[in-house]
Amino acid sequence: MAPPFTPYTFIQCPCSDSSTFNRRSPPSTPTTHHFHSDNDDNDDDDDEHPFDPRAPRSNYSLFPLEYLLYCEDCHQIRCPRCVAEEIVTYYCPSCLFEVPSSNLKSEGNRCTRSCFQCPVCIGPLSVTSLESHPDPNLIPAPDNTSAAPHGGPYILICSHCAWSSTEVGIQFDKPNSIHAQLAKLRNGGNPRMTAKERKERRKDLAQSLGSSYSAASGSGYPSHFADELDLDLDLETQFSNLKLFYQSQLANANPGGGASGGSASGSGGAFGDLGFTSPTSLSRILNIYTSTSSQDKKAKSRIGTMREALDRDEGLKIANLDESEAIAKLHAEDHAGTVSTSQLLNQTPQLHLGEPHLHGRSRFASELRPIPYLLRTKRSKRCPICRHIISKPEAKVLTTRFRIRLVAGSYIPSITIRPLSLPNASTPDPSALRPSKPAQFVLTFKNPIFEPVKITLATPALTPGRFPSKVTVLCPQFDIDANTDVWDEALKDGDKRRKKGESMDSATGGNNGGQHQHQPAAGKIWERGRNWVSIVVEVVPASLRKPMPVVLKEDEDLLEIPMFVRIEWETDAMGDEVGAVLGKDRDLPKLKRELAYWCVLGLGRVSDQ
Amino acid sequence: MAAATTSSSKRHSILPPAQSGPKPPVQFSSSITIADSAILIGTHPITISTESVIHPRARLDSLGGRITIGRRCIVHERSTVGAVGTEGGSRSKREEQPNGVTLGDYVTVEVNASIETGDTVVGEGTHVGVGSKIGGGAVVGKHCTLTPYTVVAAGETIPDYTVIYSNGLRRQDRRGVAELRNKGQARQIEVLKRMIPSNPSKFQ
Amino acid sequence: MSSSASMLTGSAVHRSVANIRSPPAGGGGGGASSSQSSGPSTPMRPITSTFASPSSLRAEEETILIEFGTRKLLVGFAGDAAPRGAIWFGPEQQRRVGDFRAWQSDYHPDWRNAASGDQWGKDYELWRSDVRDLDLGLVGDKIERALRDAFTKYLLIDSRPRRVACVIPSGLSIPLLSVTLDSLFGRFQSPTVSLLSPPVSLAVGAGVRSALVINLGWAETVVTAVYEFREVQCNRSIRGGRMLTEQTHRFLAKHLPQNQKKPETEDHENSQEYVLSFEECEEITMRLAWCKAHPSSATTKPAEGLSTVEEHDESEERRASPETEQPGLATIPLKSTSPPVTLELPYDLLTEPCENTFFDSRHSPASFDDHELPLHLLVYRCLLQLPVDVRSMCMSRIIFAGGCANVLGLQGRIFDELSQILRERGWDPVTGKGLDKKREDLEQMKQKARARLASGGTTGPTSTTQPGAGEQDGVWHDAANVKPEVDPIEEQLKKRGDPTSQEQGELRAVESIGAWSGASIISHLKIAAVATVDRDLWQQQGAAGASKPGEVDSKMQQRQSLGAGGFMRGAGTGHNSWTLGTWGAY
Amino acid sequence: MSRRPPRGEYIETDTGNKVARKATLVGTQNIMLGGKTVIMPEAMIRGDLVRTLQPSPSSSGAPPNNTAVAIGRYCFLSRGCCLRPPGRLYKGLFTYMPLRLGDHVFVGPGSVVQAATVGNYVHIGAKVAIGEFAIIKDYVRILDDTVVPPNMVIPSFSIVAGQPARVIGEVPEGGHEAFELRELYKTVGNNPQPAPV
Repeated sequence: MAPPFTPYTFIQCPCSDSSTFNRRSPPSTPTTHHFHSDNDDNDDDDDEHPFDPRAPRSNYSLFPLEYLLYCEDCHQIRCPRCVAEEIVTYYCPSCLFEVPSSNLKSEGNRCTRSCFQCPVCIGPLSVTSLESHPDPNLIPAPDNTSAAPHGGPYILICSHCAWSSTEVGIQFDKPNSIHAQLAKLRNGGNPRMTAKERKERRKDLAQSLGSSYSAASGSGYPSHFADELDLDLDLETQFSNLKLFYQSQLANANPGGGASGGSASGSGGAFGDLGFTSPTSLSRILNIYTSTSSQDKKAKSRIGTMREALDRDEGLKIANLDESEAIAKLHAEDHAGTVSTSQLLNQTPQLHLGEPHLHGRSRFASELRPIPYLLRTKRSKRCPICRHIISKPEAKVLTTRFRIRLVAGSYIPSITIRPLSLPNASTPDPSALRPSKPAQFVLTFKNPIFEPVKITLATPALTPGRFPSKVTVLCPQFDIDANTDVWDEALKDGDKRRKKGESMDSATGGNNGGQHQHQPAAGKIWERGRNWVSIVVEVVPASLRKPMPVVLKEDEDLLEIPMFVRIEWETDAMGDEVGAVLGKDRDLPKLKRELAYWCVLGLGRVSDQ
Repeated sequence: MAAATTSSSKRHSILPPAQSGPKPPVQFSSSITIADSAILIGTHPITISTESVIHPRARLDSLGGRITIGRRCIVHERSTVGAVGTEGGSRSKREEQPNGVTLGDYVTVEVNASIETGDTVVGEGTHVGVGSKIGGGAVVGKHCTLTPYTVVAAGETIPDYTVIYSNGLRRQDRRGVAELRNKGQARQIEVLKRMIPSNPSKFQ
Repeated sequence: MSSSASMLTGSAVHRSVANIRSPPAGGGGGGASSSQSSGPSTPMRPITSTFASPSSLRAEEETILIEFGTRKLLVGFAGDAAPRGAIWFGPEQQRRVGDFRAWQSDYHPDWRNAASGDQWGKDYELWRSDVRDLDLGLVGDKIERALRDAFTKYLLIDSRPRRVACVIPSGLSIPLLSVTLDSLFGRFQSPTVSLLSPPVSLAVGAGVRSALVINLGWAETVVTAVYEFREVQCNRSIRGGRMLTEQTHRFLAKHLPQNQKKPETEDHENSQEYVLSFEECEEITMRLAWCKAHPSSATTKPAEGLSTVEEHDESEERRASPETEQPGLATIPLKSTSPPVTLELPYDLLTEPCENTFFDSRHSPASFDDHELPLHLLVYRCLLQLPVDVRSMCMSRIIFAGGCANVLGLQGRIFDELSQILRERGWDPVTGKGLDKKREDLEQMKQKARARLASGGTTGPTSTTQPGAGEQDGVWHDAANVKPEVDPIEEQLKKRGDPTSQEQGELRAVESIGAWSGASIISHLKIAAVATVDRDLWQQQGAAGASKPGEVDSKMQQRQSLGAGGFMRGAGTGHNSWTLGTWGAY
Repeated sequence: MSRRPPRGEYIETDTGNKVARKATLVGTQNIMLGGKTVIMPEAMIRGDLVRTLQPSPSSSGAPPNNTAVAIGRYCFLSRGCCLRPPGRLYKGLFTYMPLRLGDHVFVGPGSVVQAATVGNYVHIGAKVAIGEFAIIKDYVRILDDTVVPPNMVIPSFSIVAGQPARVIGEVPEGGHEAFELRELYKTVGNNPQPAPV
């Protein structure tokens, strides 16, 4: 199922386990009634159990190192979930034009130039003249070769799946500002009236028909002209009609005028006592009859302020339940003519605002609309606690520089994993672990910071899950030298052993002679370099078929070790505020720093012999 | 900036020798363009018709049967026409003159594409995308478009004007641009004629 | 007041812009110009301060509207006509960050192993109403990630706190509700969250104050009677989208070549082990499932006294045509089977899943439990349990909503089935004995009704002489006549000389712009929500702090509600009581 | 290669390029290498497909017009990949246009690149097809088996996959260093060094 396996490391952001951000963590064992009990058993669920990388929730709290940032002031890891983001720039990912945020308000979240995606295959669409053909792949349909020789008309075509806007009957007069043109075009090419146009049209119609119009529209008999109007009453128009209607209702509810505060209070009541109703009680209704209690006086007066929409201008639309045409079409078009789920997903409701009867849905390929590119953003990130900026890109769309970029990778050690293959022992495919056959891996910790760090590792003896494998970290505690400049590596190499003697006496054994000859041993470091140390982890994979063969869930054959990493180091008080506060006395005391987190080591897949 | 290799500027390319095989009998139209680094091997005849272009390192293999290439086809580098199929879709083994692969006119076989042998037919104007694979005995219709890395199973039949996209999805090409595409192909061939030093004699 | 004030300052920043665009919400006349000026694809939205400012207060002017469904979230800005984007829940959404395996061409999700028992398709749901085996924390994580995606991808907003309005299923249990609120308050720091119920939003979205909302949802179908913007009655049936998809699977499995030989008694066995992936079944359902027209509707046409039948008669003939003339074959390509196959089935067969799911005509009406009533019975029962005048209002304001409303012909079918029942039984819960006696009474009522009718009372255009219709007319006009005396609202409206709505007593379906859009109007106009929860209160007290709806005294409740209008700051000071509205009642 | 003993598997030029003898370079005079670039065996570059229609004088800044393929520094062309200039009909005539690669561009095995420009720090996976005239900006990661359709524009910091390609994610802040190819450069050649820890 998976390609040749490459070991990996995921880190759990500390923000996720404890309920940070004064978030009452949700009850983990459900009860419909008593809540406090929920919180209790929830807490121990969060804290006391060892971290299980395979628990579904873990997928939400684990990140590769690259995704993590670091707050220098809080000395804490920050993950995408716990940083506070601010948008620096909006731009279109296709034309790479920057979009001012004011346009965003008025024109929405998509590119309003000519950047579209294919509704069929999501590939990019390009504007092509029906006459000249810039690219053999992109030759448009010559269905009207008699068109103007100079350029137009223009169409959108997909260079991947060969979809062309002619398939939904759409052509353009100009090669530019397609978005604006498309807004005025309905599939099939009929003009699509703007809200205003529609309004006026209905007005005259209503006048010409006089009062009978509204009556008819209100009644159950949709008369002929009503039908024809219905065709035009698309979602957007109905929405704006409704909104206007309610606004007017609110307005004459309180003659004070349209002051938002006033209308809010006036209208607030209109729905205000909804809070009292429980769906099943009819008492409310009865109360209306015998208007006794105080709230019903209020209710009367307030509810009185709203009436019901009566005609199309007010947003009332009689549903047309007759879908026989659609059904006939379905039979004609068959599976191929219908829209797939993924295509439907990309057709967001907005695209169909103007399409009557679709009401946001689309079913047939002929109803697909080209998809304007969603805008993209550049965002800066802050520490949620101290509000310091921890990442800030430059605003210009085309520059890739960052003003600030505090990535966790330059503060916490990186962990790389490789299967340990002793020169004599020939392991055919180290990534394939055999059940109950011990395998050894070399973990290399690389220290990015300029102080030496002390690392303490802890792993459960058995991995959690249905198939517990044995895990032994041969050297759970060690120091790593500082990340000094390269050129004095040589000197350091000399005094390294002396310096780290006390805790590393065993490690010396690990270093004399060619490292690859010696066997891994408990308490021994495997290898060490300027700012890195590698140790050995031994695992005994569990058998996937005990007691009996079972259906494996996805990745259950994956051997993942949860590992708790604690890093301790010392910095001098100067240079960061927090330190200055603590160590006021002048003799620059060394400050102890500590960072601890869970991480997950993916070692390999256990073969199901 | 420096030229890739100072010395190789005399030899205008670095072309390591390609593995060779039996030299097949060929029938070339006088107007074809075939790079001398193209690879033609096999025992059955290879026919290339008017104005077709065979790019360097393109591989025509007639071991499985005769290779017929229509007019104004373009066979790009690294592509294989007549590859010996993994699934033995060759239904005409018994015949002494079996058909390996037949390309109609205006067929384009893109880079790294491979068309397996065994009476495989690719219709006129069809575009076989980069890295695509057409199984032996498959019949691809006219003016089809196989997007990159499309796989057509052995023995499968693809109707005319089919577009195979997004890893196997299919739809009809309603642009009706067949002849325009062919025109474009002709233009491209004019240019390639000038660029690719043709050396038919090497194979005759 | 505070919010409207900050709103002014907000728009004062770019006064010029404010003029062309939406006014401070609630402003009466301004709305007109704005709705005109706003282009087709650019619905209007309250003006907000520039994004560039780091001030966290400014961002609140913009209310985010979220509709929670079992399968997806609809997310957008209050005041827009449609949501900005929809986030569907699925297994891919539950992967670790940076896990892109799904995009490798050699990756094939082994749904077979994942889909054991009712796990099939479970990954595609946010929650299940049965919370016993539900990891609520996981639900919270799903919600959070979905919202984060939506905000980044569709709303293009940053993580400054914003006011949020939620459309949340009325029946949602408190644990699920509180998980939702936890995410909104905890992870997104929203100052206030207002809760709206779908039926009311749908009613508002249809421009009516009372309605019978038939929500053909995923987990279940909910029929809710809304009267004067209140949910007064609510019936549920598990016959929804999930069941439909299951039925589709059963149907397809039955027709797979390998299963052809076996006898017809497959249904049990099929429901156990799945031979098709959930995606595929859902896809087929969405693309090809349709619903036959009501069998009798074509024949009984002449006898019908129902006004709305008109639309339907000709529809019947037309609807009948495609099946009768050419029983076309549907080609159904299936990939998740091994090996892939392409089924060719007559279209008529494709109605089978729909039939079994929603109508289940195979069994007698008596044989159903309450939670699994076929839809037409469900709707009928709901109406039956309503008081007469409420019923007469609701039945002529039927709103279809929910994903399954897209199944071609389903709405019409339910409607016809319903009218059929009425034709046969009227509003008589009892069937069989004593019916004749009843008849007479109704007959007399009908006479009276006529009399009043003649005197120019309010009436729908149908007063036919068919006995069948007579029954209903009797009941309805009776209701219609009681009404004016008892309904203060109508009175008041009359006093104000407003035209009152005359539509009642006849089956009629109205089109709603949908729950999300309806809610968008509600919260954009600052009409108060069903309940508004303040962040501090919630985080101090949690759901336990909420009073039962009735216990809140009206004044306090009023101010609470107005929180949505901007008074929350003042009101949200600790010890006063607040409510979760209808949700608290569960 | 004249200067070096013909032993080595690679030709190492004075600008530090390492070109495998088994690589296929057609029309080398039109291929510009920025230096420190690795071309693995069986990689292929079509330098012979030069642009025929010369640009209008207005379009300036282009290196000598006969350049067909320009490659920056520290690029890495894996086995079996193929770079070829994109071609198109322009005003009814067919012409090829130059293909430009920036610095630190990794092209995975078996991939075919016909883009117009590929920026700096771009990782192209294995068996990727990049359609004609695609424009790929800096810091872009293209996963294996991706099909980038012709004319597609991929903005910076995009993670791209699918057939056809779409942006499926953003390169995280901490992911920039991973695009560096200096170390990889050292690990190949006639006397390769082992990868550092």
